[in-house]
Amino acid sequence: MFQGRGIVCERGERRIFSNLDFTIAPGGAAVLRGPNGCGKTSLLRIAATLLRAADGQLKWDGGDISEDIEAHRARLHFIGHQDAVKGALTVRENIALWANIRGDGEGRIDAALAAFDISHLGDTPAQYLSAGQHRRTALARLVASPAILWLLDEPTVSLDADGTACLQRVIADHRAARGMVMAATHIELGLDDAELLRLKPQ
Amino acid sequence: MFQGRGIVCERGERRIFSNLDFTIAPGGAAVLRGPNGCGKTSLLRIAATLLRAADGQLKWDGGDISEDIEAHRARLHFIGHQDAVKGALTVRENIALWANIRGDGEGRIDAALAAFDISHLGDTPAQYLSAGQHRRTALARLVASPAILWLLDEPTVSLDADGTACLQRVIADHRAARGMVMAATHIELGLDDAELLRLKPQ
Amino acid sequence: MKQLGAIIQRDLRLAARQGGATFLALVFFVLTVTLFPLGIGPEPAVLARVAPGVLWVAALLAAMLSLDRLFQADFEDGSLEQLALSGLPIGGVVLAKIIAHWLTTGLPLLLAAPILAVLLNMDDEGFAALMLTMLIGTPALSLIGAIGAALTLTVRRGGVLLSLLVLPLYIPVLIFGVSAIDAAVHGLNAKPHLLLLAALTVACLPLCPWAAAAAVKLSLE
Amino acid sequence: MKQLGAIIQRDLRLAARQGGATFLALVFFVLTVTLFPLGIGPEPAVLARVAPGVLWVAALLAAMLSLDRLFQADFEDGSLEQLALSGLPIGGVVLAKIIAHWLTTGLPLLLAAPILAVLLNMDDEGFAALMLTMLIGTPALSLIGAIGAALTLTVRRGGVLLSLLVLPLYIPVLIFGVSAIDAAVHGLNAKPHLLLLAALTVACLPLCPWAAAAAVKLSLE
Amino acid sequence: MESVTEFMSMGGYGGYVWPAFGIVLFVMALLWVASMRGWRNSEKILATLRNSRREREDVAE
Amino acid sequence: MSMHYFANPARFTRLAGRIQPLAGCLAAILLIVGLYLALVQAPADYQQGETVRIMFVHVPSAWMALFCYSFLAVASAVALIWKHPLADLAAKASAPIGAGFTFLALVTGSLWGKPMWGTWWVWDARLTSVLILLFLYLGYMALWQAIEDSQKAAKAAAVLALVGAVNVPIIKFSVDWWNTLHQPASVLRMDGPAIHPSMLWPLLIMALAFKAYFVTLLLARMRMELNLRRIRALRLAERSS
Ligand code: HEM
Ligand SMILES: Nc1ncnc2c1ncn2[C@@H]1O[C@H](COP(=O)(O)OP(=O)(O)OP(=O)(O)O)[C@@H](O)[C@H]1O
Ligand SMILES: Nc1ncnc2c1ncn2[C@@H]1O[C@H](COP(=O)(O)OP(=O)(O)OP(=O)(O)O)[C@@H](O)[C@H]1O
Ligand SMILES: [Mg+2]
Ligand SMILES: [Mg+2]
Repeated sequence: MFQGRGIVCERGERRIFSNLDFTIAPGGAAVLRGPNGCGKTSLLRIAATLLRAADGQLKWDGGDISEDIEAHRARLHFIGHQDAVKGALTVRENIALWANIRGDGEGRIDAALAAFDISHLGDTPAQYLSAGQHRRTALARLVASPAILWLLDEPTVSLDADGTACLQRVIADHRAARGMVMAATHIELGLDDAELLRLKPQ
Repeated sequence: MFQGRGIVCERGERRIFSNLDFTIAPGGAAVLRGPNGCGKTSLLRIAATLLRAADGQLKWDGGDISEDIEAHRARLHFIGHQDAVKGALTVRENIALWANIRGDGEGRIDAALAAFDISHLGDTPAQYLSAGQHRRTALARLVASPAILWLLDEPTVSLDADGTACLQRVIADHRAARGMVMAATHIELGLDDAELLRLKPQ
Repeated sequence: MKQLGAIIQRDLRLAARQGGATFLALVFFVLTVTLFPLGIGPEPAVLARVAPGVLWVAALLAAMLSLDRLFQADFEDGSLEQLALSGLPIGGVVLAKIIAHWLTTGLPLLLAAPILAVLLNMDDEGFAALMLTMLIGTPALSLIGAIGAALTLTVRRGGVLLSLLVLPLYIPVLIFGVSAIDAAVHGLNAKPHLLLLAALTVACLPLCPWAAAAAVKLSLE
Repeated sequence: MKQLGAIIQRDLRLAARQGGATFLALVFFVLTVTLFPLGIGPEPAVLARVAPGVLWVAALLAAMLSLDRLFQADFEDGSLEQLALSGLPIGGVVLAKIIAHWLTTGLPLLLAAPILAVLLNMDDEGFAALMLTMLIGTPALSLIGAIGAALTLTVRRGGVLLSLLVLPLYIPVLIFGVSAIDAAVHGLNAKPHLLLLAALTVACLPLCPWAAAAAVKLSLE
Repeated sequence: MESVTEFMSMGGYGGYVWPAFGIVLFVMALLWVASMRGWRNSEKILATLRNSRREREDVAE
Repeated sequence: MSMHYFANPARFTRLAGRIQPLAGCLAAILLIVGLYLALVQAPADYQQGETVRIMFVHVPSAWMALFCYSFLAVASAVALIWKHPLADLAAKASAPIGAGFTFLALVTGSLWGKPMWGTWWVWDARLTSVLILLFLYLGYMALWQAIEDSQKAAKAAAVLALVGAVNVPIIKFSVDWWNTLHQPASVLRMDGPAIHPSMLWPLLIMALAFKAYFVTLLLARMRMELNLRRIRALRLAERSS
């Protein structure tokens, strides 16, 4: 169970949102929506401990996350606009790399490629990918190395209908295995039963 | 009238599409659709003369464009994923810059800021913008310096509903003034009467 | 013309905003020169002997290091593409950027050189020649460097490849620059050396922007 | 441990792919050293006199220039963020990257140094000391440099600011390195200088990764 | 035997002459082997690629 | 790709297939004869003693170093101006060979310089310009390697080769100028003693052997590049289908 209590976000000395609460149960999902600049990306970065909240608490199964930040980081995936895909490496190498660094080995690479329908691009250097292929490569990390909490910032950007369907399938599988998802988006993601978090501009 | 005849695109020694024709009349629009990697971005770059077509011809009012590439470039706007917004400059400076370089002066900057509802951000350095605010800044160039042909690569990425509405309004105005638009997208753009160009993967 | 002015102005403004690039290229020059007395010992005679060489080598390195700023940032964020689409001839855009580069690197080096020459104990006779060679030679550094910067655009982190391409091309500037100062220090006539240096710069003026523009066009495809 | 190995391996692979970075840092070192005789003239006695200083200054510059590769690329494309989120302690990640950096820059410099010493006419007595100081000193360059590289992460095009931060910190390495060689060349005992240099490197080993990790954390916020 | 050692010593300059010839032959041989092997390899790969292609589509180009 | 594109390379492959073995055999025979003449037959010089034998590898290497760069520059110009599809390949293929010979000229020159001048290296104009030539070669090859897209790399490398070609004479000239200022002709002159016919013959034969060697390798490397290009095209076509 992943919870936020009274989260306050300030950026550049300006308050973006305050007193935000959320709860994601195992198998649950939260979808962040709101106009541009309302703080969706900021909230995701706070949840990933990449940004410090001005106030409030993050809890995992009731315990305070700030007590063991590294443990929290190890159990999550954060996929944002900068997608850490190296142009000089092939698609497969890019995915394998992160699986190795997270200590999960290369056993699930093929499944990851297949899940996002990019098996045929395995040996293509990432610099030759189209925008959507690039994004699929970034998303394939979700499958290649398991993590219980997924934080996704506009994950469907540049994806075609087929790619969006792949992502929905992957998310559904993840939730079926009691994984949690928190995603920011401007368009429908198809997470019907998700908690909707509407951020309002202050 | 902007026309392509028998356009063939090759990238990295691989054929992406061939024999593509399109015609955009003054006030007209063409929407490119198709799965990831089918060549939408490539076609837009060819239309902007940033990429050389392997074969085929681009025509403007019947004349061959390759005879005066600079004249063609001067009459178009191309807005892609890399949006040439400098983090160190403020939003207003960013827009003014390109208007000056294109020789149009700063007369329309305020209108451009208003058109994308970012007047309040005019003095914010662009590095502090959210993804959607960033994109609006890039799109504001369309209004700040006039060009008859707009080439837009997934222009609504990161925009909220409000931002998408701004863009639709701006495009409608442009077309009403006999401007032309060619846009690649995966989601509805609301260009009802546009020619639909479906690219198929080869 | 007015549009080229807008490009120069833009580059200068960006240089000023981004951590004072002007100030920093200069600082690299100063630091490299001050490392030398530390490396080779403080004896005034030795320092005076090597001063023109050290100054020019440091100037070469400082100019070279600032080159990757010339096009790379604009290439990566799409600005170069937009400049190419602005309807201006690419050669003109390149020349404008070279001018801005010289104003933010060559010019400050020129102004700092005499102070550093004092630090290195250079003979007084050499000062006028030092300033003159710097004035004539640093534009050539920006011009020649632009070719290397444009060629390495599509290379990620091309900084060191850039130095491999550019430093050999800089050698004539170095040699004519140093020999003019040496001639002046030894009471000989520095004029022929200065004329050669000037000829080099003048020859670069039309050739380099043209070659760099060709390379820029390549990288945009 | 295995994961740190994976990071080192990844950095080495990226270095190899991206235009042979190893080869290129080396080339910068070689080029800078060859510029000096062109600048200060070919007299063997003068060259021999300044050889240790020139070699060490060039090594400093070469190491420093390769620093912006250390974190910058990973920072810009989000990889550093992902590394921080991988659950590994950031200090460990930083140390792994420092090791990879030394393998791709310090080590090649070490191997090239004797050949360049021949070109500069250095006295034969100095060779052993040169190799030893390089072996002990270059790791310190990578370690200290990491702090600067981490601190300048959020600065766009921080290359020159980096040199401003790092070069002053490099000065002790330069001084101990050169004085050890000079002592050997003059037939004196080089050991105290070498010990001081070693002490410096050993002191850097725990301190620098820790400081660099703190700076990296800052830049990610 | 004596003439061989004499020949090898090259009037006392054997330490320079032989390395010079040696490195020339070595580098030339290295370049030769690398080039020829690269070329043969490329021929082989091309042949297998073409064969596999022909097998799949009977219509050869 | 159009027929014209492959028509030329196909003819080239056939021609190369015939010339390459001939040149290879010629190189081997000339090299053996040349080595015998150089090491055994040629007399020791009365001034330089046996070290003069180094000349028989040093001078041809130096000649080849210069020749290969001229070849590379001309091929690059042809590629840029007339867009001949083989010129790129020729330029690319000649670079490593030229770099190899430049390296050999430097090493053999040093090995000759130690006994003759008492030092491995002096900053003489000729020596310095050969060293810089080596850097130009390395830069050229590094640029080829660094740009992934081979068509872009070809053009970029051609621009660099031409800029370098303009610069080589300037560098040579400037170094000459520089050196005379600091150091009047006190260093041993390299023009050496007049050449006897007994030395001229082995020298010429070695030079010819090096030329034949160059032709052989050039053809092999060009065919390799051509094959690699086709392989890439086939692989990409396969991947996308
Ligand atoms: C690393 C050191 C050296 C380098 C880089 C070097 C370079 C060259 C070059 C480039 C040439 C061809 C010049 C031309 O054809 O225009 C050449 C020719 C020659 N070198 Fe060297 N050289 C070196 C050392 C020496 C030494 C030590 C000697 C003998 C004492 C020597 C004797 C000669 C001779 C006799 C020729 C032929 C001259 C001629 O054809 O006019 N070289 N060398
Ligand atoms: N620089 C390049 N070199 C080689 N191939 C490339 C390059 N850029 C793109 N490609 C390939 O060209 C094809 C078309 O790419 P393009 O970017 O035009 O697709 P797209 O239709 O815009 O896709 P998306 O919807 O994902 O943005 C892709 O298969 C891609 O792999
Ligand atoms: N580094 C920063 N420094 C200061 N302010 C920032 C910074 N990054 C973002 N902001 C501001 O914080 C606010 C929230 O930004 P955030 O990126 O979280 O918005 P968002 O909800 O993700 O918007 P979008 O839908 O456009 O992606 C914005 O108003 C933005 O201007
Ligand atoms: Mg956002
Ligand atoms: Mg696209």
